[in-house]
Amino acid sequence: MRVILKTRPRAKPKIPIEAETIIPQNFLRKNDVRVYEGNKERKLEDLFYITIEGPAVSPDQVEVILTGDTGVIKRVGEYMNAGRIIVEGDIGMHCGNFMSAGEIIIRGNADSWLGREMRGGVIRCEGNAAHYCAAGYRGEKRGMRGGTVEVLGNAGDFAAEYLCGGDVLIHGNCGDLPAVEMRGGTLTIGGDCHRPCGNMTGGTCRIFGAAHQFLPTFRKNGSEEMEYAGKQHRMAVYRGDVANRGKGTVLIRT
Amino acid sequence: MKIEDVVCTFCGCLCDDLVVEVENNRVISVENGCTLANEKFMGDHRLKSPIRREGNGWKALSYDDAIRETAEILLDADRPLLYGWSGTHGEAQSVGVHLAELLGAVIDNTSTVCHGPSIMAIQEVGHPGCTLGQVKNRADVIVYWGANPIDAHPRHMSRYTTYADGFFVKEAFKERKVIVVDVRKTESSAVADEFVKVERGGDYAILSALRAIVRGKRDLIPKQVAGVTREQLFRVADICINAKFGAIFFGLGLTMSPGKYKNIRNAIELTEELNRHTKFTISPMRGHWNVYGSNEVFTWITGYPYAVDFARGIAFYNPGETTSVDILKRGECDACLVVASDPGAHFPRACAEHLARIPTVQIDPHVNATTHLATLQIPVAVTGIDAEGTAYRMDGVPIRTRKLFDGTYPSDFDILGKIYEQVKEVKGS
Amino acid sequence: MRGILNTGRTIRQGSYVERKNSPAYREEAASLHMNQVDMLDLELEEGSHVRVRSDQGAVVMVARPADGLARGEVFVCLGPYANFLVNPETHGTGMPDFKTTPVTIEPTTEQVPTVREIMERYGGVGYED
Amino acid sequence: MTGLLVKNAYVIDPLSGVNGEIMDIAVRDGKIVEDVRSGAVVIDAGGCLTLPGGIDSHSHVCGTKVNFGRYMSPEDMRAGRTARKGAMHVTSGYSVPTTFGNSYRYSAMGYTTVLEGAMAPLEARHTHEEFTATPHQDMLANTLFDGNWSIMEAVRDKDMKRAAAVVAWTLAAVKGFAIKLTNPGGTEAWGWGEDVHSIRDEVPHFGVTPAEIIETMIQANELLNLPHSVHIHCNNLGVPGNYQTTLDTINLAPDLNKDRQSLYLTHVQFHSYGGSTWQDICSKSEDIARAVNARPQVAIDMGQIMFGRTTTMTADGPMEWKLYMLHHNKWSNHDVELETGSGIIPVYYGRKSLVNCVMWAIGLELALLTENPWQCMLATDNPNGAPFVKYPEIIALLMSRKLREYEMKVIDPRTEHFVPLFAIDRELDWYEIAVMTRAAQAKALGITRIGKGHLAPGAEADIAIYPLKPDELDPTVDYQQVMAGFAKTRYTIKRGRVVARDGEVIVEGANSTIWSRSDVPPEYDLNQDPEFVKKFEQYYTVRMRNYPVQDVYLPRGLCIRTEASL
Repeated sequence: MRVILKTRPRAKPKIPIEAETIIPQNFLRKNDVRVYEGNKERKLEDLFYITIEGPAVSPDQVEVILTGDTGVIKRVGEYMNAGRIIVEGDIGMHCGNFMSAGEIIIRGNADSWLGREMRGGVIRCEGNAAHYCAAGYRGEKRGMRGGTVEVLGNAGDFAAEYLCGGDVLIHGNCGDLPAVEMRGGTLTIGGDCHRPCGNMTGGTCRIFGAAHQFLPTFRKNGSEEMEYAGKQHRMAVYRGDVANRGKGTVLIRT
Repeated sequence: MKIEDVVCTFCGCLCDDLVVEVENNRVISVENGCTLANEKFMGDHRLKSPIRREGNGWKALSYDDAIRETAEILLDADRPLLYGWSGTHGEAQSVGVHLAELLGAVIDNTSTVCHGPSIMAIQEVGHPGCTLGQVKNRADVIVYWGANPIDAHPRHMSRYTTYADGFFVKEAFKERKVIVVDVRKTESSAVADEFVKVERGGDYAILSALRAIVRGKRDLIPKQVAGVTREQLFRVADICINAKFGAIFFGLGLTMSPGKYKNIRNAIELTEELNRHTKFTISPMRGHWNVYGSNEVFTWITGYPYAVDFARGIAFYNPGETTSVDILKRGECDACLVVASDPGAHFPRACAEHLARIPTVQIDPHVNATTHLATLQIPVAVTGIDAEGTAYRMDGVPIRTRKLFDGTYPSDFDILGKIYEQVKEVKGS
Repeated sequence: MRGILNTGRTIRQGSYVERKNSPAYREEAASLHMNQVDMLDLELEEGSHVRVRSDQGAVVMVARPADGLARGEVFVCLGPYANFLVNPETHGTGMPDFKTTPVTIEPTTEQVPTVREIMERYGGVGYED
Repeated sequence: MTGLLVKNAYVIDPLSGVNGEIMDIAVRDGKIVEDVRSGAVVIDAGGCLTLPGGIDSHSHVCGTKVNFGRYMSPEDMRAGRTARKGAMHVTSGYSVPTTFGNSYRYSAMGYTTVLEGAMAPLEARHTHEEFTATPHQDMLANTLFDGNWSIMEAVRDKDMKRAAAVVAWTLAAVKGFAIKLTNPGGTEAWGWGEDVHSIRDEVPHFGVTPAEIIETMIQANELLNLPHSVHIHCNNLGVPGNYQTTLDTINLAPDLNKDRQSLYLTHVQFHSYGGSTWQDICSKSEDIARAVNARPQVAIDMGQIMFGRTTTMTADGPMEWKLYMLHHNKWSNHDVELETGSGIIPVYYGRKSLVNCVMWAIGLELALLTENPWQCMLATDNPNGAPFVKYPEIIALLMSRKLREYEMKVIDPRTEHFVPLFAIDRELDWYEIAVMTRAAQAKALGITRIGKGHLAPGAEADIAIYPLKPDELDPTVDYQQVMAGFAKTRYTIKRGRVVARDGEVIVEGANSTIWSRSDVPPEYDLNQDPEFVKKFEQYYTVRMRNYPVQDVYLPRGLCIRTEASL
């Protein structure tokens, strides 16, 4: 089944739409899917032109396609556990939060908290991701725990904060403090970043660009060869953050 | 008439030992107060009546009309923002939160541009703190980090730290060591035994280095970290480790610098590390006299200290998303109620511009920057002068502010209560 | 000249905070504290007017020498003049970079706007009490 | 007000000697009366279990540290979020819910009175503010004296009457209900990062021991004729081998009061550990229960833990630090000048943790081994052992050996070697549960005199009607129904008004705050004591005049006034 959701024009286009209900399983049956526009609850058809093509008997056969002015739609794919969502343009905050399986493809940019506390599945963002890409919830000790987030462009600050498991791959640059509080999993940064891996206690972070203002609390621990984007790179290996228990590994291209 | 033990409603110190003389519904003298307190109590620049913007001018209107119009504006909005709250009493804040839940609004207080990052850090690692008297009576080491109390909290040093004699510290000035960490020299750094001048944006690295030193990893520390020599870092660490009772106070120098709450988190984790060696506490230097109260009230009603979004009926919290600066910057909100604060002066330009674009109602005793941006302003009594109510000091100690005379202005509580009733009438129970 | 703008509280700003439309408040809030060598470089004297520009726009302030500021560092107390220049980006934390705004500073003969005039520039309507 | 008539109620009212009679209960003007005129609103209880409103004699729901638990835990707020609905405000939170969340959930379970276990006097105003926002329960505040400098000085001077005067002044000033000692002496030591490790350790600088503080306070309490006894959280909470400290403490208690215990020991589960390390920790519930059984002058509450996540919060600052060293999650601490301390950390009690399994067993054992249910109250030290919403599950565990066996199969199998629970067959009956959840609390707190905890004419009409028919149910087998039934009343009636139905609160609340005031002779009035005033102004950071909680904070204050025997 293919569900195509095209945004309708809105009187106040900057008011965010809270759309945690946009997940494949909700379209399996003719559910009364509702979203919030600001503090008003709306029927999905009030905000979208909806086209449904073909049948499905399980959520993994459902593909949801979002087009139009989708950049302020929040929580698409939250708690998703099967199927696929394709966003033709940009997507709002919290896309793919807590998702445990399935696939989200974003052709444009993703706003902050992409894949927050994700458990499994795949998110691929072809543009840039804003802050807290693949990060945690406020106050929660564990961020992303499994699955894969891949960003072809850049990511903002606090990428992979509290990363605990799974793989995060940012092909472009990251902002300030990527992998801060990281505990497990792997983060790969194709480009540059600032102050990576503060307070890291576990996991592996690989940086193939420049690591600006690298913190003084990492211990150099040899070097190794590593492949990225079809090329071999010489990587300096560090262990830290010794301000904390220091069990993480950071590899930075030399 | 002289009134003793008056509570000062300026900064988070909430000094409660002022002696104020009142004559004909005016304060005519203030004893024991700092400059800020004197200005606050002696100030007499109130907006006279509610005003409404009409075209390119302003017209006075009645309280009843102003209240009705405010209720209408809020009811019309799809994403109202209720901002401010730190300059009023807890009872009014409480009505504000209930108003927000009724409206499905976002409610946020001034922590958002003050110690919001401290709260975020506390939510990650907790907060080893204490009341200020604990510091006064026990502390032999004081650290001010990114804080300039002489300008922002003028009596902090004399009431609670540097110059405050206590039970176990009989001659504070002699027995206490004071360390100041800042990116620039200030009046406060001038009185320090040890001034640590940090490069801009270097606090996080310094804090990490200090944590590593306290953990016994001195060998790893390079000659210089963010402009501070290794020797000085070792010296500071040793002073802290050898303290009997140490107290860190930090200010906006940490909360507003790059990394924001991660700086505070690092400072808290340093404090926690020091507790493995001795007794250490850490406390934010809260700015507004009742900003901590707004955090407390918000928390017991909604579960969150600030930046609470009721759009979906339930309470949702996520600084960076539900915080005022972000909401205004993105142009999300379509109406704003400002209570007891001045975002026109204290928010970045782009945010203030959005306030001018939407219906903005301000409830405030004074003409301030936001007045010019607003569509409506309702003047109220000043808590601590002609209104009373609960305030929470920067360390969480609740103190009841006094009403010094019966003025003619209604209180924030009165006005908000009436707005709440009108909104409730429309919304059903 | 390029500089980094830091903001913070001052006791004078605090004193006049409830009289934001007063000349005294304007004097404090529109004071750009600078390193003295930087002032010499720009041929500024105490009280000279400067145009301070960031990615958000430009506002005129009054230069004042300050001890304790390194070259390239400037300080303005928190308020509408500083905030004219501050970028609203919060990095997902709710808190703008109030302490690290890159600015350029040049001498000018233009007048320092009042708080009211700044708010009018934002789209407001000035209120005279 | 027209009356209310509850018909066909299966009533258990232990304080009135009623055990399972089908009867009608008449209510007028918020009180139980002999009968009401026709025209009264009639509720047909249909033979359902009807009890006096539940009373929690030890819970942490309001005040500085509770709110800090909320403040620091946005992750806890994600659970239990409900939108505004009817008379109900928005709620958030699971282990530390918002005040309204606590109030609605207690009300759904039929609880109408709750005692906040720890209020620091300096921050009392905060507790009272939250009491007002917990509108469906009458609230009482245990007031902390464990590290009170004036008390310790009086103890050092062996001046019991001065200690009583300090208590009287403080309770009156802060509108507190009873004396709470949390790790007496230990919270002062924690001001220096230290602790006391037995009741005979000396408190740094003050030259007194916890035992001396406890003994003096028990005597002072009776000199003031306060309704409740001293309420103690013993030293060494959570430390393997601490049962000896607890026994030593129990041994300090004289029998001074004919109406109630002379010492109330709270969350005794946390104080009943044998062994010497976390590896060999074992249950000493039998020793503790034996001591309790032999001494009618003490009463305890269980401090049951239940598996899952929760937040621990206590005035016992040093204990929280120790716990933090084990859990490494987040840690808050808040010392209060001249008075006490506090700490908060989130925890997770797991069935895979042997230590946690032993703790779980101990709580149940205490309830099952204490012969007299009036001496052992059901509580989790909410939220320390578990959020109070777990009470129905605990009731079911106490009533059904079958349910316990089921649980014992899924916990760490080694548990059996460390606890006696597996050999205990006792199953509590409805009457005993009614005692342990309201009647014993009313008696222990000394609030039967104001009509709490019973349904005799003249009593407050606080009534809980549960969808449970004792005649048709076998709680030893039908434990699921027991759990479901105690989780949601059919009706919760507070002061004669139906406040909750089938788990939903339907009206705005209007609770009372119950506090104690003991009138002392003028020579014991500390307001007139120059030395007390001088020290106050010197060492506190608030002025003495700004310290007392004003009447405005208790819009419906209910004062129990006594005459001190000084």
